[in-house]
Amino acid sequence: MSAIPADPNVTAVSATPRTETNYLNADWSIKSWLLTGDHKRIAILYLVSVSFFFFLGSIAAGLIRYELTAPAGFILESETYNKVFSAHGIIMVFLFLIVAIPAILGNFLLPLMIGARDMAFPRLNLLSWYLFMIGGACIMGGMINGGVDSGWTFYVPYSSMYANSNVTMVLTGIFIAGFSSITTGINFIVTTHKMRAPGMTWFRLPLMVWALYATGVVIILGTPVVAVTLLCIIFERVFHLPIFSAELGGDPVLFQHLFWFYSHPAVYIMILPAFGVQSELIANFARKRVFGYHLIAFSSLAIAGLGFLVWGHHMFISSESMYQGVVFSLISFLVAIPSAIKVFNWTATLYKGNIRLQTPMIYALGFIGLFTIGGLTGLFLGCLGTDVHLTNTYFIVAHFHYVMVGGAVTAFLGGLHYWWPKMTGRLYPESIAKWNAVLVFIGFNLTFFPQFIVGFMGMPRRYHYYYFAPEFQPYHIMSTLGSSVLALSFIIPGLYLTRSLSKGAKASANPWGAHGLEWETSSPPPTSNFDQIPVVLDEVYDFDPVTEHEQDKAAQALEVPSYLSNEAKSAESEKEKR
Amino acid sequence: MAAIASDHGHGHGHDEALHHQFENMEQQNDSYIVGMWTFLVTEVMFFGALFLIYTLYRSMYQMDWYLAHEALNVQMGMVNTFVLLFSSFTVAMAVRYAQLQKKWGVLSMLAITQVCAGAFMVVKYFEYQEKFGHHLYPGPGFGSHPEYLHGATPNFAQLYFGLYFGMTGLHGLHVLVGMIVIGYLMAKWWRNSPMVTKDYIPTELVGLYWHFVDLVWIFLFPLMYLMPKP
Amino acid sequence: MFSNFPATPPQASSFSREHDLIFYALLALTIIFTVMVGIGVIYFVIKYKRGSDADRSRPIYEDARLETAWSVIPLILALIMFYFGTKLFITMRVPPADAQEIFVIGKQWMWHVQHSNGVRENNTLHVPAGKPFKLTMISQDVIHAFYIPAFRAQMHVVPGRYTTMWFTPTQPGKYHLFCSMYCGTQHSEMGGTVVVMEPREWANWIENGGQSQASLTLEQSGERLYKQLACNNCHGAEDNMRAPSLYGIWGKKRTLTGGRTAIADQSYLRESILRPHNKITNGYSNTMPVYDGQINEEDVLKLMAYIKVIGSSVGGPSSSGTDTAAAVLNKTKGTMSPFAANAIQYQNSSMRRVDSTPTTRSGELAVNAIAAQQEAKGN
Amino acid sequence: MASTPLSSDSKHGGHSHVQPVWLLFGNMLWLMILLMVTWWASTFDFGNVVINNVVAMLIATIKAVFVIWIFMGVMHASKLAKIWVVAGFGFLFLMFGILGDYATRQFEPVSGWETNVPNGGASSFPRQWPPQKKPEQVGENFRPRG
Repeated sequence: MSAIPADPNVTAVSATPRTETNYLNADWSIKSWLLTGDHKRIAILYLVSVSFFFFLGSIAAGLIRYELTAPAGFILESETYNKVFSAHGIIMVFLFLIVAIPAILGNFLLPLMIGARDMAFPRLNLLSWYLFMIGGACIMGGMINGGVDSGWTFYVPYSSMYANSNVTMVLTGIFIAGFSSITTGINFIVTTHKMRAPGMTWFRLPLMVWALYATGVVIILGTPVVAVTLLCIIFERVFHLPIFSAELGGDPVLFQHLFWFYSHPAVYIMILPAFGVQSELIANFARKRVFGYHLIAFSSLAIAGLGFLVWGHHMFISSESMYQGVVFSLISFLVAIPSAIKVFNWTATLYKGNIRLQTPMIYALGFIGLFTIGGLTGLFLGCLGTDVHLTNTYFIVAHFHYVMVGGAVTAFLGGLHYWWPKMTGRLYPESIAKWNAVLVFIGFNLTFFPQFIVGFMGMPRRYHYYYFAPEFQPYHIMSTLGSSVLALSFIIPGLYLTRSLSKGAKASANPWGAHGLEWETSSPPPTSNFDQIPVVLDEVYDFDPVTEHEQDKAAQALEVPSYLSNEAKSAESEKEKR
Repeated sequence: MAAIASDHGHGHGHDEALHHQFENMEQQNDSYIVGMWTFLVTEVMFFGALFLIYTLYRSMYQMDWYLAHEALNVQMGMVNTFVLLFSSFTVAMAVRYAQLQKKWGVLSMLAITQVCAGAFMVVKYFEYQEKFGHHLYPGPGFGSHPEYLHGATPNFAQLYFGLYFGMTGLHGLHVLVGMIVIGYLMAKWWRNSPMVTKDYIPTELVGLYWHFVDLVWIFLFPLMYLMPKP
Repeated sequence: MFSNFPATPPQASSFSREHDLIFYALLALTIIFTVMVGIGVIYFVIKYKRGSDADRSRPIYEDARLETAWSVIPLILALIMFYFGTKLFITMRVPPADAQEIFVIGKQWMWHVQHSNGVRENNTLHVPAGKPFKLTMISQDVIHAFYIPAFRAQMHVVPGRYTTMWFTPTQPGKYHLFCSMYCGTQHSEMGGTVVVMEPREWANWIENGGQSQASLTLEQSGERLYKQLACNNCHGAEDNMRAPSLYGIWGKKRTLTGGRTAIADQSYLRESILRPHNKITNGYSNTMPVYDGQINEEDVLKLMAYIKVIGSSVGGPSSSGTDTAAAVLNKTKGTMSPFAANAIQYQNSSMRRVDSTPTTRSGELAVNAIAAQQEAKGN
Repeated sequence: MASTPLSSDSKHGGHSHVQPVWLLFGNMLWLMILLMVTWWASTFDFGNVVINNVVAMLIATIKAVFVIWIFMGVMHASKLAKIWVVAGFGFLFLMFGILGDYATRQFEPVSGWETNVPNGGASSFPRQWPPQKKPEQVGENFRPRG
C-alpha cells in the first residue's frame, strides 16, 4: 500500500529521533490512563484486564481437568465442581472471548487501519471499558461470594427456581458486561462508516476492518436479546415476576430460544475478528494479495447475517418441534459454507507467495488446521441424526474448544505477536515465540482430541464423577496431560512479552515490511495517530510476488538474513557508527 | 499511498464544537445521529424480546389474559398516552429551538416535557398502587381476592401480571432515566454551556431517546390495555 | 490391549447402525477435507518459502471457477448429509403405533421408571430385545435428559409437558443410562443401567413384577387412588348434577365453558386433575378441588391410566400401548399379563424380525393373577 | 461506493433541516386522532380475534411510523440513518421466527404433545421458594458419602 515500496531488508531508520513522544510516554500519570479517550490506551487497558480474566478462567480450566483424571474425583465435592465449571464457562465466554480480539486488537487497529485519528466516540469507548470492569467485578464478586452453579447457559427452571447460589449477582455482572460489548459495537459501526480516510473506499478496507464491522453488526443485533432474557431471570429471582416458570404455565423452552438466539451469534462475535486477524497475517506473511478479497469480505457479512438464523441447532432434543429442527439443520449446513470458503481462500493465498515462517505465520497456519477440524466437527452437530447422540456430550465440548481455543485464542496470540511492535514499540524474541507457537499446537491437540472420542462414547457434559463408566478414564488422563502442556504454552508468551516491554529491541515503524495504514505511522504511534490524515491511493495488500522474490534473492545474496534478526543487528551497527 | 498526505481539510475555520477526531461538522453530526440510531436499534431489540414473550403467552392463554386484562384501568392508560404524545411534541419543539439556538424556547419546552413525564410517572404510581391493593402482584399473595381476577385462572393471570409489571416497569425506568437526562440537558442550557448552545446535536439525541420511549408506549398501551375480545 | 480401551459405544438399538453409518461418513468427510487443506498448506509453504526459486509470475487473485467450485461442492455434500441426518431424525421422533409405553419421571437426581403393567424401577430400565418401546417422560422440577448412549437415543425431560422418545433394543446386555442435561448438584450421579434381556427372560422378570414391589398394575393402583381421593363421590357412571361422568371420555372431544373444545388425551387429563379450573366441562362450575401440589406425577399417571380404562371397552384413537389392553377391570379373569404372552409369542415366532408386527391382544388383563399371587405371598 | 465522508464535498456548517411548527403540531394532533381510533378499534369487533389484533397492531405501526418520520426527524436524516431504522425494526420480525417452533408443535405425530392449548399444564411439584429439599439417597449410582 505504500507509494514507496518499503524495502524490508534495508530497515528504514526513521528520520525522527528515537525518543519522540508517542501515546505511551505522552503522559505517565494514572489519571491520564484512567480517563483517557485515546483508543490505543483503552486497548492497552483492555489488554491488561482481559489477560487477568483469561488467567482466572484458565485456573478454573486446570482445576476441572485435574479433577476429571480420576473417575471418582480428587479434591472437589460435586457442588464445588459445578461452581468451578460454571466459573470457567462464564469467565471465558463473557469476560475473555467476546471481548478479547474486538476490544484489544479492534480498538487499537480500527482507527489506524482506516486512517482516522480516533474512534467516532472516544468517551463512549472509555465508558465501554468501565462497564466491562464493573461487570467483571460483579461476576468475580459473585464467584468469590460462593460462585454460581448453573453453568454459563443458565437454563431456566434450575437457574431461576432451584439454584441457591448467587446467580443474581453474576447475572447483573453479565448484564453490565453486555452493555460494554454494545458500546464497542456502536463505535465499530459508526467509525467504519463515517471516519474512513479520503480514498479509503469499502473495497480498499483491510479485511480486519470488514471482520470488525461484521462483528459490530452482530453485537448490536444480538446482545440486547440476551440482556433482557437474563434480566427476566433476575426479575423472577428477585421480584417473583414469573416469566419462564413452568409451575404457572410459562415455558422453559422459550428461555432456551431467547438465550440461543443471542448465544449462537455470540460465537460468531468470537470467531469473526479471528478471521480478520487471520486474513491480515496470511496476506502479509505470504507477501501476496488475499485470494478472492471480495468473497472473504462478503462471507464475513454472510456469516453475520446467517448466524442469526441457526440458533435452533442447540435445541434439537429439547422438545423443540421436529419441523423446526429440520429447518434449523438445513440452515446450519448453509452457514458452514462461508467458513469453508474462507479456509480455502487462505490456502489459495499461499499459492505463488513468498512465505515467511515467523511466529504470527505459524499461529496463522495452526489456525487453518485447527479451525478446519473445529468447523467440520460442527457438521456432526448440525446434522440431525448424529446430534441426537452427540449433543450434551464431550463431543460438543471438544467441538467448541477446537473453534474457540484453536480458532479465537490462536488468532488472538498470532495478532498479538504481529501487532506487538506497533502497540509497544518493542520486538519480542523470535525463536522462543516460534517454538512456543508449535507447543500451543501440540498441547491443544493432545488436550481436546481425546475428548472427541470420549464424547462419541457418550460421556455427558458437566459430569463430575464417571466411576460407573471407567472406560472413559484413559481419554481423560490424555486430556489432562495435554492441558498441562497447553497451560505451559500460554504462560510462556506472558513471560517473554512482558519481558520484551523493557528488554526488547526497539521496533521500527514497519518491522515486518507489511502493507497497511497502521504501518505508515511510527510505532508506537503518536496520540493522534497520523500527522496528517493519509490519502489512500491504491489497493489493499498490493504486494507483487515477483518483485518481492527478487528482493528476497538480493537479501539472501548479501548473506544478511533479511528478516527479523537483521533488525537487531542493524540497530547495533547503527550504534557503533554513532 | 499515504506518503504525500494532502493538507486538504483544514482550510476552513475551525467550528468550536468540532471534536478533534472529526474532520468537519457534517461528518460529526451524521456520526452522532447514526450512533444514536444504532443505540436505538439495540433498545428496539431489548423491548422486542419482551414483546415476543408477551405475544407467545397471549396466543397460548387468550381467554385468561383477556379476563385478567380487565383489571387494568383503560382511562388511566389513555391519559398516560396523551401525556406522552404531548411530551413528544414539546421535545420536538425543543429540538427545533435548539437548532435556531433560542435558549428560552428550549428551556420552556423541556420544562413542559419534564412536567408531562412527571405526570406520567404519577399516573403510573396510582395504577401500581391500585394493583398492589388488589393483590395482583405476582408472588405468594397473588389472587387472594379472586373478584379482581374477573374469572381468569390464577396461574395464567399471574403470568400476565408478571409481564405487565415487567414491561411497564422497565418502560417506567426508561421514562425516569429520560427525566434525569433532560434535567441534565436543561442545566447545561441554563448555564449557556457551549456544548449545547453551539451544537444542536446533544439536544437532538435526547429528543431521539424520548421519542423512542414514547414509541414503546405506543405499542405497549394497545397490547396491555386494549385487548380485543378473543 | 484394546479390549478394555473401547473407542466406540456399543450398538444396541435399531438406530445404532444407521447412526454410525452417518457418523463415519461425516468422519470420512472431515478427514478428507482436513488432509486436503493440510497438504495444500504444507506444499505451498515448502514450495513458495521466501527466497525459494519457484515460478511466481502471473499470480492469480480472483478465479471465479475455483471459487464457485469450492462453494458448490461443500454445499452439495452438506445437503447429502442433511438428507440422511433428517431421515434418521424423523424415524427417531415418530414412534411406531405398536410401541409399548413406559412412563419416566425425572426428579432431582433420580429416575422413576414405570412400566405400564405396574412394575416400577428406580434408575434402571429392563426391556426385552426386539420390541419397540415408547417412553413418555416428564420432570418434576428442572430440565433433565434421558440419554442412553448405546441406543443413540436422547431426549430432554421438561417440567410441565410430556416429551416422548422411542427405541427398539436389539443387543441384550447392560448399558449406561445418563442424565445429560445439567440439573444440579448430583447431576453426574443421576443415572444407572439399562438392562436389555432376552424376551423370555424379560417375560419372567415382568411376570413376577421385577424386583420392586409393584403388586398392582397401573390401572389397579389408579382405581385404588381414585377411591382413596373420593373421586367417585362426584364422578359417577352418568353425568350428574355435581360432576360429568368420566366413563369413556378417553380420546373423545370435550366441550368446555366458553365454547372451547379439547380432545381428552394425556395432557388434558393431567391438566384437569391438577388444575380443573383451567378446562371446566360445559354446564359445570369450578367446584372441583385443585390437586396441583397435593399429588405427585406418579399418582397422576395412575389416575390417568385408570380413567382410560373406566367403561371404555376398546381404547381410544391415541397410539399408546396400554390403550389396546383396555378391559373393564371388574370383568376380567385373565391368566398371564399381556406383555408376557406377547413377548413369549414373539420368542416363538420363526424369524426374529426387528420391528415385529404386534399380536392383537386377547383383551384379557391378567392383573388378578398377579394380585392373587401377591396376596398369597403376603399373608 | 467510491465516495467517502471526507472526500465528498459536504456543505459546510451542516445545519440540519429545521422543522416548521405547523408540521410538528399537526403531527401531534394526527397522532391523538389515531389514539382515539385505536381505542375505538378495540371496542369494535371486526369478526374474529385475528383481525382485531391485526387492526390494533396496524394502527400502532402507523402511529410509530409518523413518530419516527416526523418527530424523530428521520425525514431529513442521512440515507444511512434511514437504513438503520428499517434494518432495526425489520430484524425484529426475524426474531419472531422463534414463534415458529410453537406454531409447528401441534402437528407433531406423537400424542401427549400439544393439544389445542400449546402448553397443557404445569408440573405438579408444589412451588417453594427458596427451594429447601433434601434428595432421597436411593438408586445404585450414588457414591456412599464419607
